[in-house]
Amino acid sequence: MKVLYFAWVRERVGKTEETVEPPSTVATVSDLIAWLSQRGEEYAHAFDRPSVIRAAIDRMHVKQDTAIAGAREIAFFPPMTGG
Amino acid sequence: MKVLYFAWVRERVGKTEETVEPPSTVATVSDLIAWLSQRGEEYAHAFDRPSVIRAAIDRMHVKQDTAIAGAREIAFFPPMTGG
Amino acid sequence: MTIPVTIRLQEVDFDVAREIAAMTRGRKDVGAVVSFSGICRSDEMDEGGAIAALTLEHYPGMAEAEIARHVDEALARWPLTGVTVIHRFGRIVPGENIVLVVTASSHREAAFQGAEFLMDYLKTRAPFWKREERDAGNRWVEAHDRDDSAAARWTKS
Amino acid sequence: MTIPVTIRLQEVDFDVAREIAAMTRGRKDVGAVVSFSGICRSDEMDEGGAIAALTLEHYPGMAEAEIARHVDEALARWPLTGVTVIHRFGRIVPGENIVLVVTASSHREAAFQGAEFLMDYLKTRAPFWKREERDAGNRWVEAHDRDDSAAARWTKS
Repeated sequence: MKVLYFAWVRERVGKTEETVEPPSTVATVSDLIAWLSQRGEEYAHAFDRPSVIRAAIDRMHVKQDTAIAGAREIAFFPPMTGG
Repeated sequence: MKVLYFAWVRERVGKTEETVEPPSTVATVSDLIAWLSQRGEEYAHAFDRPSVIRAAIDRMHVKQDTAIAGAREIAFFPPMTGG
Repeated sequence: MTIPVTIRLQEVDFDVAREIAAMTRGRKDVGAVVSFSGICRSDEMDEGGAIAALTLEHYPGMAEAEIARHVDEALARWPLTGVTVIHRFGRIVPGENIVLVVTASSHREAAFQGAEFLMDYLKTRAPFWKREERDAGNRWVEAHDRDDSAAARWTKS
Repeated sequence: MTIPVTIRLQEVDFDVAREIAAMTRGRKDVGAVVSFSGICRSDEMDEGGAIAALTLEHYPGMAEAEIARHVDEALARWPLTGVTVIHRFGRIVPGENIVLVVTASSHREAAFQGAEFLMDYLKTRAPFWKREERDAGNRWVEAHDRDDSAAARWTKS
């Protein structure tokens, strides 16, 4: 699946997007955050306060307990500050 | 004192303004409406439903129980429909 | 810094863009500008046909004073950085502007609340009266109860 | 009659007057047009100095879709005759426009409510992020709790 990063999550991870293949034990958005956090210091830094991270699956806002099965595109970003 | 009429009150009375000198027993706006109503058919018609008539003394909205002593300009008009 | 207030009663149309642009000129503290344009409609048919025009009568002198009193109240209630109220009088045909309220503030809540407050009061307290021209003749517009309740919600309880 | 909806994300500035004028073109049922312009302020100093510019990042594809979902909800909740939402991205200097919401309706309440609803949701749900440039460096703007509570008031209880 494709993973996208925005704002300071993007800056900390150091990339705008990537394709990842997490093991099947990674079932929810929250699992994916924990799994990504293990991939290196930059990820650990980006996700060091998981509770503030917002997520979208296929361009819809989701809560972190949402299942990721079937997702094509998952995005992580801080709380939005548009408008 | 000067009395002004607006909208359908003006049309019914048939004039935009006039100067009147009511007797001293005419103490309130409501008294003035009753006194004007006696002046002719056009006035009786204009003030035939006194409760819908709005009034202003010296360009400030007032209730009908307001005293008219000292007023320079009293206006009568229907409920406003601007905006 | 003084708060620019513009109140105008006029027969001619107004330029919404210019009034909105004036709110930010020379200021750094304006984050939100709300404009309300009231427009003459002609979609409601009654037994007299559709509206061909409106004629707005007003009470010169009192209209300006009454609007100014409500602008002062809006400035006291919300941290506004600018207020403009323009109300037309005379004959207005469908599609034309009738009234404009523009409010500016650092934050959007104040700008929205100030504009709504002023419109609710203009509807019920500003001495203007609309007469409709329809095919069957002319008729004074009747006041709406819903406008009175809209204005009443701003009264401190 | 279909309700015209315009949603645009763009780097360039927009023309408020043109968007307001579009609301009444060819229609007889528009009695109220409300516009909200969000503008880049520079009056708040912090330890890093004043804001020299904002840069707005967004999530292309999702931003349009998310705004469209909220416009649909606004159309379902209020009798609007037109809605326009324009949100800029990229670098914006103080005094420039950031966002525009224009709503039209036969009656003023719907136009005001629709515009406020859309702004509250744009602030908290539209995938945009502001980064401030100040003398001392760049910093991502933090979300405000008060924006979350403003959006929450529209949730049906």
